[in-house]
Amino acid sequence: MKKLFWSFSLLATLLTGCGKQNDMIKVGEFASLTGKEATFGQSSHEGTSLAIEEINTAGGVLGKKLELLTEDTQSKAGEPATVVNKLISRDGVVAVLGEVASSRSLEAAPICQQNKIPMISPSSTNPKVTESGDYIFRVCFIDPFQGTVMANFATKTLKAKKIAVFTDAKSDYSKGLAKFFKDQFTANGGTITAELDYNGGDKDFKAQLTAIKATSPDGVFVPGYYTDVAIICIQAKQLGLNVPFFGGDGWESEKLVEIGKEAVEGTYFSTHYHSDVGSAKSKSFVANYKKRFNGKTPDALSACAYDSAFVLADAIKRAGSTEGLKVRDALAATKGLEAVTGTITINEKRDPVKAAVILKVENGKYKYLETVNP
Amino acid sequence: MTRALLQLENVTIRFGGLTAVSKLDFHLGDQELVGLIGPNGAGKTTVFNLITGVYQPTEGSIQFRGEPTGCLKPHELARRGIARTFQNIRLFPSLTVFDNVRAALQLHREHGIQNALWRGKHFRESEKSVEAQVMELLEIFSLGRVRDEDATSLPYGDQRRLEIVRALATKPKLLCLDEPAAGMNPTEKVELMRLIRFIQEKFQISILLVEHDMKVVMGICQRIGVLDYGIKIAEGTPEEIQKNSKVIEAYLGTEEQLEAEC
Amino acid sequence: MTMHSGAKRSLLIAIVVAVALAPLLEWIVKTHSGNYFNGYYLGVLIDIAINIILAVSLNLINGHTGQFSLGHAGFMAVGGYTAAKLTLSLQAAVPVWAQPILFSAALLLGGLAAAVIGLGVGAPSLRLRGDYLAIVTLGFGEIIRVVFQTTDFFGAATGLPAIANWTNFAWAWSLAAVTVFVVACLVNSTYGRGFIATHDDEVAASAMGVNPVRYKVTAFVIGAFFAGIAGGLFAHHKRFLSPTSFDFMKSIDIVVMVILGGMGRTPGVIAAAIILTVLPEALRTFAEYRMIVYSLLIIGLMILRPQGLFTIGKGRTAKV
Amino acid sequence: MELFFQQLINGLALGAIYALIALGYTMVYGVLRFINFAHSDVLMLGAFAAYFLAPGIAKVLPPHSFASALLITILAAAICAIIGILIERLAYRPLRNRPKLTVLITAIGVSLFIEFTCQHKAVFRSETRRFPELLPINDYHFGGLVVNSNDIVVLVTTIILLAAMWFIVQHTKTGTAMRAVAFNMQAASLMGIDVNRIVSFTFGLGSALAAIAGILYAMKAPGIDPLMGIQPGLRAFIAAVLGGIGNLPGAALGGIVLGVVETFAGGIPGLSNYRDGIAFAMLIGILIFRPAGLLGKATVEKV
Repeated sequence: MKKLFWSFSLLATLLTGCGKQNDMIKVGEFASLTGKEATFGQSSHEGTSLAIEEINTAGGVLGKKLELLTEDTQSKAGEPATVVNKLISRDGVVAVLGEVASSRSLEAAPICQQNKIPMISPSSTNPKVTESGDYIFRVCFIDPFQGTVMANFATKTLKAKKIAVFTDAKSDYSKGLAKFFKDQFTANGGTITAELDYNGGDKDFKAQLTAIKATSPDGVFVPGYYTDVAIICIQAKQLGLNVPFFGGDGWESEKLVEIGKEAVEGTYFSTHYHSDVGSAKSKSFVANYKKRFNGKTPDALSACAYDSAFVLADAIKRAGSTEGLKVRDALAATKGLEAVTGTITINEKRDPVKAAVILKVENGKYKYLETVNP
Repeated sequence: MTRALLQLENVTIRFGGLTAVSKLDFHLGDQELVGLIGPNGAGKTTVFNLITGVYQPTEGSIQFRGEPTGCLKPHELARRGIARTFQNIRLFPSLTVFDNVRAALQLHREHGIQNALWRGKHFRESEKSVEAQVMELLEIFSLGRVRDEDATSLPYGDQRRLEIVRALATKPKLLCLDEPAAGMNPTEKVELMRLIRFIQEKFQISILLVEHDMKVVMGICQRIGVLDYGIKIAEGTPEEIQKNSKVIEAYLGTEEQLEAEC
Repeated sequence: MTMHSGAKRSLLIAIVVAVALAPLLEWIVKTHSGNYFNGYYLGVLIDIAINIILAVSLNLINGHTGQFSLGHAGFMAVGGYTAAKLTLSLQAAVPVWAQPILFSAALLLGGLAAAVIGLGVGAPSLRLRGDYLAIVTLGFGEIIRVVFQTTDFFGAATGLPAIANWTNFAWAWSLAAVTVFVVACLVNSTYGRGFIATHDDEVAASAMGVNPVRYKVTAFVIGAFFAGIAGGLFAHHKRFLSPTSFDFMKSIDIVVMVILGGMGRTPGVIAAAIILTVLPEALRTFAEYRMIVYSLLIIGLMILRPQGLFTIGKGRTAKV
Repeated sequence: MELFFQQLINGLALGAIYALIALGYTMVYGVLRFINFAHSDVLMLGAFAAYFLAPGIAKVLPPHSFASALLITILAAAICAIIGILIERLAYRPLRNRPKLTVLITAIGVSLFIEFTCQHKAVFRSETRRFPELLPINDYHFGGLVVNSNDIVVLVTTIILLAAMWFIVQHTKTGTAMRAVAFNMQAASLMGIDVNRIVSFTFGLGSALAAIAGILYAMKAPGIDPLMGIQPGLRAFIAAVLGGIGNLPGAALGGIVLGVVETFAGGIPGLSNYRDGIAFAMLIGILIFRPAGLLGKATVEKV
């Protein structure tokens, strides 16, 4: 037991001294800044930081500036619980923003709920996330909606009867999207010819693609992230699998065409917005983001993260307070807010009601095809 | 012939193409002190490893106390009463002198995990008796004063003795000593011979001595077997062996030890 | 030798202190939060206890018995998922007063499930040594993770959310004390010398009547049991389980604790578990440099102090 | 039947890369008896070296030409050889006579260090980058079967390098010295062999192999990131153990077997999501029946 007291005092000396109050409103953010999914976490973090900077330049909220405290989850489970606990109980943040991966949002959610601190997930699409409690919100659409959108797209626009589904077994996002896609597509009278899995980060997909090719589908649905999708499309072309590939918002990044080049030409994906048809807000976001981050084009994750901070600031303004319950109520009452990824209205399940757009890759650019309203 | 304590019949072992021991017949009676000699590479240590269960014979059988050792593992043979030392001393380096001996005593303790965890009266008593037995053994061999030293920090001679003590702690019927005189100076060897005789009398056990050093073997063994290239070339009393022409032949060629020392 | 009854007494004292301290700490967190002690620190204290259980139990396998397991996270996963699944399905049916009973049953069942898997993993250790054993245990750990990742019953890739937060200071530290007690008592007995004899020299141990097979399997089973318990505590502390919690890196983290503490030295391993839990927390401010510093630390320590950071007592032979 | 042969081709192409990486693991293990966990990160560094070299070389030699690809590969291999030698010199040599476990943990530390340093925003960042096309890519169709030019390059390179390694180890003076060091380091040094030089050479060679493997891997899947080495590294390590670690033909065999089995398993719905586990399950299965691997010789401990 001596060890215990020792560690206790060690902890106290190492980590105390952060109780001072100032006239900033502290907002917590947790993201995978390092580790396997660092690239997603960093995109997301850039979006959040840009939003916070813009809000502060515009005078902040309630006469105070926002202070963003970001914690790294290292792309590891087990970390979100610790860092969110830290943000809330040690740093005293008024709200928490995060995370990309649904599994990590699910880990943080009960802690926010228990402490009555509102949490907004920028891009966790699993329906379970906001089911964790009435303090948990999100600003992206959810898997059932996007899955349905893409299934209808396959049936109506692609006129596909037989589709193969290729999922990332490691990703709950991919699994979730695949499930809702299959449900809707079979309901539309289509057949799923093959269901194969890969593990995010794999570099060889030829085994599965060969098996998919053998079932001669009309198209292949790949609900994964662009890092894997680009390689999948390249290897599919090499194998002579020349049917349309399509997926979800995980595809949206300039990296998709940068890596995939001609192999991703003629692919389709659904996402949150397109600056061509978006509001003034979307256009200025893209411009400001490029200015702020050395000409980098924002991806879907940055845009959603930007909106999460924006929705929060709006709610705090309307609440007129940073008190958890009031902010929560204001968040729940969010209606018709013009954001980057569309007009956001929060429904009773604390999910946003907003449209999805479907884009096509053409000449190395994303071309707007259609908007699907919920 | 009365039933022997240890009986090897027609024992052969091959490693790949190499026949290390061939058709060996050998036996050991109760409380007998027998030596096994031979030039380098004659297969002495292999015989040892066969007896103690490290190797299984390719052909033939080994019986200990009338039971075939079959495919018994070394620890099962230890439980039945065969203990050994090693040519290159193999003490437990991370244990103290005391614990080296204690580890060997665990096979006669019937308390297992439950007792070690519950730490009840029975456990305390049993641990106390273990301690007493260990100390008694250590004192006999005058190692009591170094009980808390690291076993491998002892001087060489003491390590040899400790290894014998550890083997005795398993309460064997048969003690096999693998070249105990290796690396000892003449005074130490004389001391060792006294010790081996003492052990045999005090503990009333049989001892099988594999040795390179003629003087030691001739000095204490009642009977000697001679191996050369895995074949037993002679067996008999020290006097008989000394005169055996085959033995002289086997040893000449390699070294002049026989004449020089005897 | 004469302190055996003392061991049991220290265990009791440790448990009483842990149980008594728990409400006090929770009271401080509730009323004085944010000042000098808060929920985050309490959480880290619980993390420490869980890591102590993991490190001390792995030390029985890797340190005392000299096997080389790289799959401890796998056992932890089995325990965690088993316990969480049990409480998730029964917590609604159980009245509040019976929750501790359900929790202890869940932890125990998790431990037992892990022990059964430990038996399976321990079996190859009879034939394999060193690097080969390391890679096989690593493989088992990964297979266990893949199975959880693909089984819908266990939440597959999404994981198991909404687990009750029943792990508190009292549970975590009492069980850490129990683990230390069990491992120390086991090793520091005449029976337990067999673990170390197996570690030091399997051939000699066998010649002295020590059955290396039994000791190795026993070490694996007991080590896995406590890793399973730690998994159950982890599940009810983080309140969420996902297969990625138990990847190869988690096993490595535990191995580093054991080596840093000095193989087979229980006090050192405990100290290492504490430091390696607190240090990354203290380094959070330098998020982007944190893992770089951590890796340099490992390399530096291995070069400068390969026997482990701590040489308190004489480890393996230390009396309880 | 067509499916079967196509999968066989896919499997061989994948297995050849595993084999190449496994060669590096096995060489270092053969000489030093420890697993160099950082091998997979040297592989990544090799790919990044080629990535940064390619634009420069393009100014000298025509891009997509065999000569430029060869030059880039040789330069990247040389850079990685130096890095490998430095790693050994700085991190492993001080531990030469320490327990293997200590060295293993150090190797893990080195691996983490490289990974996290490279992920840092001042170095390579964590994002995925497009790997340039070093050679023109063609698909050759044989009936319904498709063979990619990259796959042929990989197979040919692996065979050449395996033969070269075999020649170096068996028929050169340095190779003899390597075998002597592997057999008994102390005795070798008493025989006048400069052990440090031989170990450095081994690490250099192993790292150069890793770099070449990294480049081939990046050609196959042209998205490179600082963590790209982990997965093929682990698989290749399994392949090396599978074939009998320390044994050069064993590593090649292990790589091919693993690649083929994994590919066939990956093509079966319902089994494809277990792909990560299959390699290990196979390894465990084989080690239980052949504890020293497919081609490894069982060593009997002398009593």
